[in-house]
Amino acid sequence: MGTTTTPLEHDPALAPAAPLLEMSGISKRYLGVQALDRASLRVNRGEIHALLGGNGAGKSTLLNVLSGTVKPDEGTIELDGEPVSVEHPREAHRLGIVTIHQELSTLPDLTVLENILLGNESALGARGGVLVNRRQVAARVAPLAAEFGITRAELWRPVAEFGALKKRAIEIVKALAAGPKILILDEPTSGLEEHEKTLLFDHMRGLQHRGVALIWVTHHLDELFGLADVATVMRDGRTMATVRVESVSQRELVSHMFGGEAAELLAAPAAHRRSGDDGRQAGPRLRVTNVSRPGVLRDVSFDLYPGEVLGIAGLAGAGRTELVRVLMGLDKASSGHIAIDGKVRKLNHPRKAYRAGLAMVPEDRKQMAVLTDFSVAETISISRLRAVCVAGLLSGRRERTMARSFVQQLGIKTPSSREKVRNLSGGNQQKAIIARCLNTKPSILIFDEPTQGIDVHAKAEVHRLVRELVDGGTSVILIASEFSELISLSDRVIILNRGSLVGEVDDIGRRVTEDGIEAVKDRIIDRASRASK
Amino acid sequence: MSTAGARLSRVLGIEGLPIVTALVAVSAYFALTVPAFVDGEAMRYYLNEEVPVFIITAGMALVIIAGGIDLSVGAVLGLSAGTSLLASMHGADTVVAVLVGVGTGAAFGLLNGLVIVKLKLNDFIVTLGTLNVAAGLLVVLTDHVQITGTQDAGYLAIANTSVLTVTSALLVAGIIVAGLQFVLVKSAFGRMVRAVGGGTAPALVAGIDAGRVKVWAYVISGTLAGVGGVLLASRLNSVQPGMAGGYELSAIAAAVLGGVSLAGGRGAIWQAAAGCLLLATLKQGFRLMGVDPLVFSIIIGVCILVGVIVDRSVFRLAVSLGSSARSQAALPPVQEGRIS
Amino acid sequence: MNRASTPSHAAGEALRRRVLADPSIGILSLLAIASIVMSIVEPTFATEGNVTNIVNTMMTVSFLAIGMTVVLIAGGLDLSVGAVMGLCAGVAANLLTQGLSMPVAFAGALAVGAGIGLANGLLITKLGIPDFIATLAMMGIAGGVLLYWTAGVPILGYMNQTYYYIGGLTRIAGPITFPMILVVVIAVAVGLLLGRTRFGMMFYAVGSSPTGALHAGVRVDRVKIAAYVVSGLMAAVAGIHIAGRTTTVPPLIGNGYEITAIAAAVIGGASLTGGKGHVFGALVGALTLTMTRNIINLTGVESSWQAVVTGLVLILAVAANQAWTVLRARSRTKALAKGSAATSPPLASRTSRVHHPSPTPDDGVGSDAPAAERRPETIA
Amino acid sequence: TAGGGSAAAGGGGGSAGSLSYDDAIKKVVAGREIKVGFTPPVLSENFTQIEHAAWHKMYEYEQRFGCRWVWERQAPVGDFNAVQGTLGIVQSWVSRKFDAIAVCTGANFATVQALYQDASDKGVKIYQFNQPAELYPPEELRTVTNVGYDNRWQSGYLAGTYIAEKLGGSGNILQIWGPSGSDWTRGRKIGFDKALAENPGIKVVGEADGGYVRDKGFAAAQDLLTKNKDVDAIYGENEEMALGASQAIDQAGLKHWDGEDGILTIGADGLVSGYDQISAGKLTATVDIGGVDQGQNLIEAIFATAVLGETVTQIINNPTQVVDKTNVDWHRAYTKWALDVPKKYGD
Ligand SMILES: Nc1ncnc2c1ncn2[C@@H]1O[C@H](COP(=O)(O)OP(=O)(O)OP(=O)(O)O)[C@@H](O)[C@H]1O
Ligand SMILES: Nc1ncnc2c1ncn2[C@@H]1O[C@H](COP(=O)(O)OP(=O)(O)OP(=O)(O)O)[C@@H](O)[C@H]1O
Ligand SMILES: [Mg+2]
Ligand SMILES: [Mg+2]
Repeated sequence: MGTTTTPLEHDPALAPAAPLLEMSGISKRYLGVQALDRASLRVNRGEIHALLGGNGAGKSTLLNVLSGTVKPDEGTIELDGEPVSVEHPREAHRLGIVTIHQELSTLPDLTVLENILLGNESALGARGGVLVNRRQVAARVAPLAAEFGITRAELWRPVAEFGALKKRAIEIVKALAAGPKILILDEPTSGLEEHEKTLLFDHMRGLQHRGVALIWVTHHLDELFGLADVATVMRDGRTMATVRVESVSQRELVSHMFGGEAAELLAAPAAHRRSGDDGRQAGPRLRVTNVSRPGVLRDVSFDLYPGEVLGIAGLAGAGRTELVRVLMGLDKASSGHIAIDGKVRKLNHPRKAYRAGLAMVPEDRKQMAVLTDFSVAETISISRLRAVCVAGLLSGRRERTMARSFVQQLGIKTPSSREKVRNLSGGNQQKAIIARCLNTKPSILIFDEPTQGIDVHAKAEVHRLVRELVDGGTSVILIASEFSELISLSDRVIILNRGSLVGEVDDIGRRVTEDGIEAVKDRIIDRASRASK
Repeated sequence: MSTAGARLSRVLGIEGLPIVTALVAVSAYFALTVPAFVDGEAMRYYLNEEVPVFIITAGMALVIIAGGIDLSVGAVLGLSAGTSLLASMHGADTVVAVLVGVGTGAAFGLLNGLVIVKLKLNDFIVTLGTLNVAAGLLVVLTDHVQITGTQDAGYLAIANTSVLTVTSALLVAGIIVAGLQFVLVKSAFGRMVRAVGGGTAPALVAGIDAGRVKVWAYVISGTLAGVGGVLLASRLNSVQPGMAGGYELSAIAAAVLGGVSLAGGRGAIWQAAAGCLLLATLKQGFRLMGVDPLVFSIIIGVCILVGVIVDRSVFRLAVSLGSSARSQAALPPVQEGRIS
Repeated sequence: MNRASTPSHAAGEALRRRVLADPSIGILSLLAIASIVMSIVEPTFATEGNVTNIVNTMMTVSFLAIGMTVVLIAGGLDLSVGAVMGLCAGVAANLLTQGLSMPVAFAGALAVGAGIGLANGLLITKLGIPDFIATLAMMGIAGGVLLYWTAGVPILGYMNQTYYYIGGLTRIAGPITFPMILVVVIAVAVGLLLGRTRFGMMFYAVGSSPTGALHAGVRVDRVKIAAYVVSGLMAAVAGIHIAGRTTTVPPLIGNGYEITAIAAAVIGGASLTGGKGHVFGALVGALTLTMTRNIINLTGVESSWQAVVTGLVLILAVAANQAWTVLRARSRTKALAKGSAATSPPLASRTSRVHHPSPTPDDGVGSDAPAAERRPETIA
Repeated sequence: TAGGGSAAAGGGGGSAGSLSYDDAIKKVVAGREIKVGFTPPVLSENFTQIEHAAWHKMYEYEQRFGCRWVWERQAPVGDFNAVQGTLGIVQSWVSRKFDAIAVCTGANFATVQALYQDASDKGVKIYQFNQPAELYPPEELRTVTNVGYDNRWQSGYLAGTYIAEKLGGSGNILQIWGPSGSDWTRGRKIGFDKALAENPGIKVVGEADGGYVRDKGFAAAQDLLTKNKDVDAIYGENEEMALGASQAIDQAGLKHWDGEDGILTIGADGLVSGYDQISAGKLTATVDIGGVDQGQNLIEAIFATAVLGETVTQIINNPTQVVDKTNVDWHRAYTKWALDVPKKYGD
């Protein structure tokens, strides 16, 4: 084991004379947080270099230094052996460093084409005159865009009209169109669908063959194998190790990332699954009957029982998010009704949904979940302010005590409960949002892509949490684009296809043990992707 | 990083410190250089004069923190003064006259809130519209002429009673600022205001009735404009068309100077009030120094700029002291403060 | 389907969509209706004389609104335009009275406008002062400088034959005046800049999402500064024009014009949250405000009620834009609902859904950006 | 015709001046300093003329009697609505123990009287100038004196009768008012309406809000002229708006009043810029509200009361006159003389 943890510098095979990129001694401090502590990174030409680490390890910060959006306190960057300074993203572009950022950074009011064009003018040959010939550019971009499901007509539409997934695809197309020397992908697959992921990976390989270096941040360790050549692991702002992927196991990577025994870290509770009809005699906790919403949902009906994890499967755009938005009262159903514990409820506002015992961890964290300028404690308490009131007045002490217990319980990494949530790393933000929902003591908790962007450790914790919750009698609705995750957590899965309910797979636990996970997965994918009549 | 540096950084990072420091420094400067500045009566007078702006600044700060803007407050204040005084002149009971004025303000606040929230119209333009409506109604109500003279001594006493060396109007203003600040930090409503101001979407997802919170913020702002109007009418015992026009800009400037972010979600009522006090103090100080009014607005403009620049530099300093080697502001790379 | 994928069709479609998606269509239809009603009720309304009056009167606001629109698109706000207009009018007039030639005098005014715009931009981007405060302070400073400089006395005696043309008081041919030509030239130039150039795209990018623009390598600060410079220049143009129109420059000449300019820009579809707006809208906004006043005067609304009517028109104007956006979105949702029921391929149905960047339940919250742009189906 | 029985004014009346008289006054003055605050409601040409006229008198007294003037001018900054600013300005001068404060304000009557009362209780003398004091019961005035003119008869009525007279008692007129509904407007309207009542042949066919500024007055007049083809005269409540109306006449290709025919335009203020337009035939007439006399009489009144301890009448009205082509030259010359000051005060 000792050999695999040996840092790059000691492995002659990994240290050719002149790496393409060498970052060394990079430090960056924020108020109260040492985000980077003399971190280093060394990347060769034509290499897919994975950058790994727990949430808040400093991956994004390090890459932001490279892409010119964050100025380091100290440290040097060398490209082709020449020291460079990247003061502005523009310079990064000029040096051929292109980034797909972790947080979506599309420009909503610009068209898809303009988004792709902006900053890529020379690569797309639009430099000619002052006036941009958009049609020419469109013709040039279209084939690549089409690969990622963007039609020609869509190139002319403002990005604001599209969902998160498409925005991600736009960013990928934009980056690929730039013809980069170094491509940085900071969790590019979050929210992507299986086949789009595959497509992206193919492109990554293609770029690699053309000698482009790729730096790739991911929390899906299983994706690394067969794709990445080298992995650098970060922890607490420091570079812990650089290893060859082929000579390392997931388990070892995890222990680099978190220090300690991977087995312990990832120990999932024995999955106690419900099978058949336990708990059903009490009747459904939630009954959704013929819910429709024009253009989005058609006659969706299903039940949710106490202590059950109900997975909703579907391809992107199948209407999963829309369905839970209707449940939460964020959108209005045009027909149908929703009953909770046998009583029909008019859930026309999230406030009512919360009152009825629902809570939701939304899909788009930045847009829909993180409250600007709210501290961790304030975020956790906001949905249930009554609990932190003394004589009708908010009590900061009570609030922080409560917050601290959640911080501990969920392992939220934050300097204090007074820290602003937006300063936390993505995964820790997600945990804070989950804590906010848990704090309302919901009887039905909806997770829309709950493990998006969170590290393996946290993911294991979220999974554990879900199990604990259902064991405690809470019902969970789970949306996860990753079908293996969905299957491993759900007791039952319903399948949406273009707004209609097209199938249900119950008693997943039994089926998985009997037929194997792949078979179940195939069955669900088949239903989910079949074109409806 | 030295702990002393860290401590200093923490102190410098305290919210509201810059505005208080500025207020203290400016007051001290005037107190030392302009003898008339410390004259109790002069001070009472200028503070009293500032009461209406002071009150609407509090409401304005609340609306801005809730992510809105209310341009109508000045005109609504004037109109409320008019309705209230007219009611009193026509023999309405003191309480009724007060209620008429405050009610006028509340009604406009409700109108603003409902139109903005229910019809989803742009807040800036809607309140600009109601500004014109209120100002126009005051002209109609007064028929172009200054109205004056209620016989109700009780009504006149509202703003002019002396309570422990300060006037009742000032006292009311102080109570309003303190009360609203208390509401902002200690009540669930206040917390929701901050949440909604930070962003409607996450607030909704967190189960907050963002629409209602916003409507209430406008209602409070309108109501306070009504209160300000009654106090003004009671103090002056007369109302004229065009009264209180332009107060809204002073209120916004004061709020922003006090650190309330126009992007919403951030700031405090007391800081906005301190901003208001700072502007008033500058005005009074320069007035007492006999500064040529022609350069007056130039000086005030420069003071505002210098104030904000110093504020930012202090913040930067705080950040850099907290950082290890090279100073590096944690300010976002791009200013995103905009009118929301 | 096949046709939809030919580029020229796509571009044509894009144009059609853009035009239809434009909220100022809403207010334009309202103006059209008002014009028809007015020409029936008040025969003098539709006369050539009245129409030229309206057009000539809207020029000052048009110049300012174009500049304001650029600033709003870039996510800023400029409260100083009125005062800067006054100051530049003063500079131009004063330099002329000093005996300088017109090009020199106008260059002086433009330099002052651009300089103040530059100062605004630097204060906002480099020193991080909120735009509202920086430009409010600049409004006080520019207004104060003119007042101090003139000591309250209007500047006179600078008019000459050419200036009568520039002020639009002497016509060039038929009803055409120089400012009309100038406004068209500027509108086309700025329109092209915004809509067709890389640089113009950056304004929208910066206003749309400063972080996103930064990531795309845009030098956000410079773009913002450029926007304020454009606004300062337009204020100077407005100042040069108004000095010619009023033939004297009283020191308070620019008072209140900033709000008018913002109102015009917003009525024309610009958003105070940035990223939206266009020059054509600015002109529509200026026309709306000017026509309102004209109609008030022609119909003889009692002067006491004029402010009330103006206020209601403002609200009506944004409501009309909003209604247009909502109607359009609704019709699109309906079409989509039908489409998905029919035999559209999975990909098409997936991508053509209307997505909502923010949730707004039925009692939702309005905000700066016309909310219907985000959530079309909620106004019931 | 300078306002009532001031000894100093009387003394000044004799052009030679009696040396012994001046010496006697000098003894009283004893080189003392007189602190005067001067606050107009807004900075404008009109008030600049008044202020400059005051400086003439101050300079004269300085030379003759050896008094030293400390002059401070402050005005509420902003538009016509910033009237409440006056209160703070006056109060600050009261705290600084000025000898005399000269006020013209749009702030409301009752409030300023309370303030004046407070000032005089503290020994600070208050004078109003250019203020429509005629609209209020004289016993409620808390000033030493009011130097001005009667807006009703000396402005509104004059303008109205001038129009009626020139039009031969019948014709259609337009009115362009300011938005404020200030006391000046009120007073002028009373007088103008009286003139209309006396001349039933004059019909008001349109009125609009011209915002007291030229471009808005211009646009308003244009609109009104579009609608009403048959207009004989336009009344602008202030001169700027009347000048805007005159431009609208040019734009509409209509004819200015030539003594018999065309559209008559009349404003009120008496500004040099207006006189120039009268000479040029663009503006028919204006009411000279006697700004120069007001400025001089103000100083006379201050000197007589604050220095010599005399009393003056409560209302000192100055002569006003409708100025048209026939008499514009001497009015302009008089005003220009006032503007050309021998010494500036207050810098
Ligand atoms: N602007 C900021 N202000 C304050 N702290 C910050 C800021 N940006 C990042 N941090 C802190 O720096 C640390 C590193 O964050 P970074 O985003 O680089 O983590 P990461 O490795 O990308 O995590 P994740 O996997 O969750 O994306 C975290 O503790 C985070 O809270
Ligand atoms: N910025 C956003 N704000 C609000 N809602 C969004 C945003 N982006 C996407 N959504 C919503 O989230 C979903 C994201 O759409 P996407 O195309 O990524 O499909 P998905 O979420 O994978 O599919 P499904 O609709 O089945 O959940 C959309 O349904 C859309 O309504
Ligand atoms: Mg990250
Ligand atoms: Mg989804």
